[in-house]
Amino acid sequence: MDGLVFDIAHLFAGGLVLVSFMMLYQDRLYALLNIFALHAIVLALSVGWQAYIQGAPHLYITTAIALLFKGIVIPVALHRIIQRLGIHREIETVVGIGMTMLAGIGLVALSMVVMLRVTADADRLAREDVALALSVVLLGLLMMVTRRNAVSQVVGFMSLENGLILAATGAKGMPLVVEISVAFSVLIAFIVIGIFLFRIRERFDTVDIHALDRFQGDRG
Amino acid sequence: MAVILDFAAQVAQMLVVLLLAPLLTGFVRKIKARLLRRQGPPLIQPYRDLIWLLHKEVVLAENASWLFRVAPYLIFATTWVAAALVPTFGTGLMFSWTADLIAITALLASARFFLALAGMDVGTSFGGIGSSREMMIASLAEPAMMMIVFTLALMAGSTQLSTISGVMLSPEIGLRISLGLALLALIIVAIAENARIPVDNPATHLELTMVHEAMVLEYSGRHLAVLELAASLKLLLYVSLIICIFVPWGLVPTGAGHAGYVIGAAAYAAKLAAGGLLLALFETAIAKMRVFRVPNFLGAALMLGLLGTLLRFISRSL
Amino acid sequence: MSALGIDALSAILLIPIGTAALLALLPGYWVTARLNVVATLATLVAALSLFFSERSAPGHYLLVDDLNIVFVALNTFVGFTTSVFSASYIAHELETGRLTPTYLRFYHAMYQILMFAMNLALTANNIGLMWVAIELATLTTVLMVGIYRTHEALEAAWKYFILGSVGIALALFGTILVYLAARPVVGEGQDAMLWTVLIDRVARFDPALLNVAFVFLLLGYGTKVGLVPLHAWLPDAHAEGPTPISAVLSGLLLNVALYAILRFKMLLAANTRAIAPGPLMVALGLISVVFAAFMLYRRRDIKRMFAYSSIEHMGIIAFAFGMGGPLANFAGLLHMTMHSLTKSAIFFTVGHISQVKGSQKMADINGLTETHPALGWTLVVGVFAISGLPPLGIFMSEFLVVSSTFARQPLLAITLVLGLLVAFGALLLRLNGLAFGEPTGSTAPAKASYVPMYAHLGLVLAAGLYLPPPLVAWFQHVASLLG
Amino acid sequence: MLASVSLWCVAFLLTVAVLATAIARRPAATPIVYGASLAASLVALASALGGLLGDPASPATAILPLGLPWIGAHFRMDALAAFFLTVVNLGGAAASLYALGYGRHESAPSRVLPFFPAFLAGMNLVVLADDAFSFLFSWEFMSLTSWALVMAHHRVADNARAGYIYLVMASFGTFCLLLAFGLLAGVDGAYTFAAIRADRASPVLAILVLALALLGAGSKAGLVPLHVWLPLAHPAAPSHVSALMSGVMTKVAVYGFIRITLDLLGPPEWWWAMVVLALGGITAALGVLHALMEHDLKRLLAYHTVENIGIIYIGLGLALAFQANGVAWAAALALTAALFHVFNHSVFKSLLFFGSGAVLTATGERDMEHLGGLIHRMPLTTFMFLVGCVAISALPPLNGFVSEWLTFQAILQSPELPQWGLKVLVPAVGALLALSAALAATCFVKAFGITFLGRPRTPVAANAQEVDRFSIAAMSLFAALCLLAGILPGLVIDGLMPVIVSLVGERMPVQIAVPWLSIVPIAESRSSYNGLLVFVFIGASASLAIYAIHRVASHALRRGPAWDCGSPNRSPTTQYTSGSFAQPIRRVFGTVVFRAREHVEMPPPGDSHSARMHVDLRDLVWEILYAPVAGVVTFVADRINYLQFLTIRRYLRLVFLALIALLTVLGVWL
Repeated sequence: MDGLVFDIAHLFAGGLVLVSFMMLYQDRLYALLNIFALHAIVLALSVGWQAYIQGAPHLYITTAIALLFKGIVIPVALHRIIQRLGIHREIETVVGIGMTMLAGIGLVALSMVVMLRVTADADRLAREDVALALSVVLLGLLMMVTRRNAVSQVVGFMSLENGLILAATGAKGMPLVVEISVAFSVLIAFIVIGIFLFRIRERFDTVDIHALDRFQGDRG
Repeated sequence: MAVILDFAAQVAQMLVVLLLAPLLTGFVRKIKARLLRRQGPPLIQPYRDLIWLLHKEVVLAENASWLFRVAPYLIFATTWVAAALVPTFGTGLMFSWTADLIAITALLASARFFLALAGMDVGTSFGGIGSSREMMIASLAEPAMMMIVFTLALMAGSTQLSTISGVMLSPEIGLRISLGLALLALIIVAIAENARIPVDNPATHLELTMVHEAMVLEYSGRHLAVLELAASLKLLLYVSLIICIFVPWGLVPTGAGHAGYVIGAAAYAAKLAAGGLLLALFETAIAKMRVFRVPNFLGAALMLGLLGTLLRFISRSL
Repeated sequence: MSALGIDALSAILLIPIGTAALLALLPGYWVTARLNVVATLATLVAALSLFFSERSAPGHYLLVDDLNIVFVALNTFVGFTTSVFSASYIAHELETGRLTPTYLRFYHAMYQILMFAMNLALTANNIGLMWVAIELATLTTVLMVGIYRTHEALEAAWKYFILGSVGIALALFGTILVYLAARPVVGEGQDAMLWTVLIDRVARFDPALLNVAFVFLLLGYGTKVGLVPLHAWLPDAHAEGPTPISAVLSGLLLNVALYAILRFKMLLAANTRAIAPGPLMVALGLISVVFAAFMLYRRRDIKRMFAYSSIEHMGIIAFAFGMGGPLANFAGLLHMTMHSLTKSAIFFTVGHISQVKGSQKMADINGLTETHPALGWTLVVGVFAISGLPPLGIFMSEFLVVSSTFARQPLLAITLVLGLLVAFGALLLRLNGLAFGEPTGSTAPAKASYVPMYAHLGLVLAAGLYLPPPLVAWFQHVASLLG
Repeated sequence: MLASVSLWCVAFLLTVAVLATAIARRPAATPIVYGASLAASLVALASALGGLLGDPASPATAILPLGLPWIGAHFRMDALAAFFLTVVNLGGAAASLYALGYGRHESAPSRVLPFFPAFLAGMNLVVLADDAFSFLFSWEFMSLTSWALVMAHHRVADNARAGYIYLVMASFGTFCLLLAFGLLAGVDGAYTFAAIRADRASPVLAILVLALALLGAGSKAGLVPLHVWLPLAHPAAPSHVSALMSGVMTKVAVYGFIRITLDLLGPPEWWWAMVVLALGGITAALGVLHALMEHDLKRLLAYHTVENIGIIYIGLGLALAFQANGVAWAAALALTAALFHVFNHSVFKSLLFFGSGAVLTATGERDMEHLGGLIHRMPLTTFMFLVGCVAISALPPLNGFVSEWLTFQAILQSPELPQWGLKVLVPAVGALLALSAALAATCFVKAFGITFLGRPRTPVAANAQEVDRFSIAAMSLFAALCLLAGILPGLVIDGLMPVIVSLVGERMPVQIAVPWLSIVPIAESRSSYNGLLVFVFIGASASLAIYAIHRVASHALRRGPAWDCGSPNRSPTTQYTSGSFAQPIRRVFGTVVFRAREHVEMPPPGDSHSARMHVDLRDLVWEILYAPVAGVVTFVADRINYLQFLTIRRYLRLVFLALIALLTVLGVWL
């Protein structure tokens, strides 16, 4: 039983890392959104599985949030935004996709080294889970810093957050997980609304491209 | 008894320097003239000049202040006090401990300080030239003098002139390099301080070359007389200083009898004459320097003095 | 008496949240501004009563102990004085039309929610709850920073929001790791996230896991503290938001985040096998001090300059706590208190100055001691206080930090001193222009509320001269807790 | 008891300062504040004299529950403190008296009155402090209040710059002392001086402490190369404050240095003396050369402060050298010389600043090139200033000569020292000392001659009026002190002995017992000096000369135009100026020390414009030490400033990199 439980959890967590890599690889916005939806669904599966094996029914709420909110609502909303704002569909990257992928592999290796060495005492499930979650978090951050496009940066942030949820649910018996996932959802909603409200066409970097020229704080 | 004798010696010394000073000046002038195959003024001409000046009226510049009128007396008084403390014929001066060699140097500096101020009082350009150059010369000559004092003081273990000449008289002092350096430096300083050639020309009134004469340009009558006397006193003082330090033989020690004083006085007169002769010879043989070469000349004195001091610091036997 | 303790504790949370609801509903400036002041005063009274009431046993969610009571008292006090300042400041903003009545209502409600969030973060016994509270505080301040709706304000808010969110995410990961470290020892569930439990049993936690957790927590909460290189949001957020919020940010929110770091540092310090958390804090602190010191030179906006000064001082505080030991910890606590009081006083002054001169650009402000002697001299005193000159309080803390460090780590102390000196040079250079010289700009008399500034600077002055023994004993006790 | 009297005076002064803030704008405030300061200073002076004359074995102490809470504020008035308190309060009393008159002309009394008593209080506290915290607290408080006074006339751009450089340098000094005390106090924070004395520092630490003390106290005292702020800040303040800063505050800095090196640090090493002596010699020479190039009267005086600090440090260096070699009697001589000079300088420098303040009041000018002929308009001020000039030029029979004479005597004892380094250095320093004394005389001939003598160069100088009686009284007081200390130096030396004994454990011979009131540093056969007799002799012979000449000579006196070699020019611009007076010296020294270059612009033939001469002087200390520091700060500030203007993504990258770096460290190293 234990072996199977572990393997399935491992499968989902590993799947999440894989999907993160797929996102890094993507250079088209719509495809990126679709893959993010996939990311959310894999997360939902993983959380659901954890809810099942830990016997923690409240985790199903998190599952539901992941599935509905991140898997459906957010991608759809972002689709709309892309259409409404008419922003580029090509993703501008700072460094080449290949280099990004290499860096990503390095990050995964780093998180494995760090987490597997340090969590020798923890139970195997949590250990692998946390290591993979850290990979997802770091990959999300990597995406944020290598993408110039606002929407793809938001996607990066959300995948980072998915990694956090993975870690939180993997930590067996952790309280407040649901509250935290709700809080994060609020945060993400804010960001998405922000992008929409402030009409961030191209970049995360600035509210308005015209403003970028005019204002850079303390200049002039 | 000894105290009275010392006191008498002190008073005698003060009078002697005062009376001898113009004579020395006259003597040097006479010798210089003779060396140039001129007849020259009589030896007592400086005395006549003084008396003549005393009877002239004072023409004071409209702008002159009280300082201008007080300065001659102050200059004279400080120079006289300094001269009174340098042993001439005897070491047993009653008040020799009042001021040591450093203080004597400083007294002369006071005199110069007021002279330079007096030069600036009327507000003429020549007065300024004189004061400015005089202070430039002094600012090098004084440290040189101080270094000489150091050398001597380190040799004698004292800055008291009477002790120094006493030590110089004693047999254990042989020929020392540092002494030679000090002598050379002292001669340079003395020439500069007394406004002699090659630093300054006491006989000239050529505007751009004069130093001392430029400062006293506005003085006349009795004020000028006092200043002239002070200048003569200063010359005598320096010659006496060189004599009492480097040729102390014949100096009367403390507590000697009357006979000693006679011998001392005679020796002093002889040495003074020799000094005046040498000075005249030197002045005749050499040309006046450009003002801005003077610092090099004095700098040499400073370096010699410093070298002498360093040698004394490093070794007792040099 | 224990009932009172509970009451006081819940009061400092319930009063702000209740008032927030009320303020969101009430219209009009006069009533709301005063209600805001009264509510913060009531919160302050409740917080002070914590000192005198017997403490109840820590609950699952809330906790009052020697450490956080200092922070709570400071928090509510500055919250109160800022609300007084805010009343006169906002009145002016309404007059000039920078704020509309709708936004005013929003502003007041948010102010109380911020107070609630900060008090909650400070009194939370649960590390998860604390995280939620700090996130809430971040969100409210983001909204307040952007309240002027100018491009600059929105961009500053946006920057703050994004960087803050990433920081918050990192902190959450660290929190999860702490839970993971605690779970094998404490067991599953609530207990593994309670301070009171954690600190008791931390000695048996997996040290390696704690190390990784601390890295995340330091970077996560460090973002909120404004430690370099995580500081980027701080200057703009201070410069573009309403000045009362700048005062609260610098004076309080940074402290709250620092409090979180301190708590985790205590955990690590209590586990002998974990890495010493000190060197990390010292390094970040020193980098912050030196970096901020140099950044001060090229500042043109008066509020942004003092924001950088906050980074510098947070660096000093982090440095002091990182050095550890009774003297440095004492100094750190003292410095934190003094910095809160001084920096908020400076922002009060600066707020009035920029209102009266109609500009935040330092080039537009000259000769204040001539045109507005009260404001000008208050600014002078404030800058001297923040630069650590006697007779003001920061002198003592800097004295203790530097002198106690030099005997242990000379190079660190020298670096710190150089940073302080460079920073002082910059502040004084600007002060020369601001307070002295030929006056420029408006000479209209300022309608300022001087009481908050004078109260703060008076306290700072008093602390520089004389620290009352009970306070000292308290600080020393807390310093010893911090290890 | 005495300590508490002094502390009460300090408390009173602080109260006056607070009150002054409230009443500063009223006309009555000036007499009230300065009157109160005068009273407090006098009481404190009496208390300090009591401490100096009292039992040295049981110094007065007091502990207040202020400052560092677990230590409290310790205060103690031992002999050293009592001596410096005397200097401080004497200067304070005279400055207050002077300001009773001078302060009436102040244009911004509200910027002076509150800070003046606070400044006095700060200086008193530094000297009284007996623990590191109180010491530094008061030290920095003193800097701060004096800074405020420097900024009194802040609209003058130069003053603002002066204030800036001053306070930054002061902070630098305080930090250095802070580090020094950090070392002395150790990890446990034993900050009381008693604890520091009990726990002697190890040799390695002692080196660091000495270096830091030199930097810290030296920057306040104006030791080259830390002097740059001094000639800017001292003249910028109102003149009575300039007098206090130059005459007294620099002495407080000297006190700090003595306290650390001779009291707290334990037995000195011989090579410390090398450093101190070399710095002292360079300071003395460079200070006076700078002064010679100056034509701003107050700045000239400020540069002379630098010079005199050099002389004091030479004395201190000699004392350290002798002390390190166990020649305690010679150390006593050297230290006496230094402390005597401390006293003298405080007196005559205050006097000179008072005089320059009087000139400023009368004419509104500090630039000597715009003055001249004041001797006719302000005879009393002129006379007092002349006394100060003679005193500072180290001419007998005034006090400046005595302390320099003692320093020379101490130098002459140094062949006793065994170390070769000292053997070579001491004569060189002696030469520098002699050189600076001679140059000082030159400089004051210039200062006095250009300012007071000659013909007025501007209408303001021609129409100057003598100043009020308070100013005259303060100046007369110090002029009298210059004379008294000059002719009765034995009394001062004997008064200093408790201090000397407490620091080096040996004393100079009792001077009061020497016949005729001479002073005899070691033995009469070696050296002696009698200021009284010199004074009497000069007076007597001058009177004699005047008497004799009036008996025999013509009394006729006629006023006429100046002779000037027959070509008098009535224009006052034909007079020598400050610049032309200094030209020979500039030629001799300036080409090396200041890289002085003269450029003459001759108009082409036929052009009727006048020729112009420019002199370029460069301050090499500034260019070599300070400009690069400022350059580095500017460079770094410019370079890292781009970090303010990054995009959010780049900021995130910083966060990301920090995270990766820390994780890598954890993963790889731990």
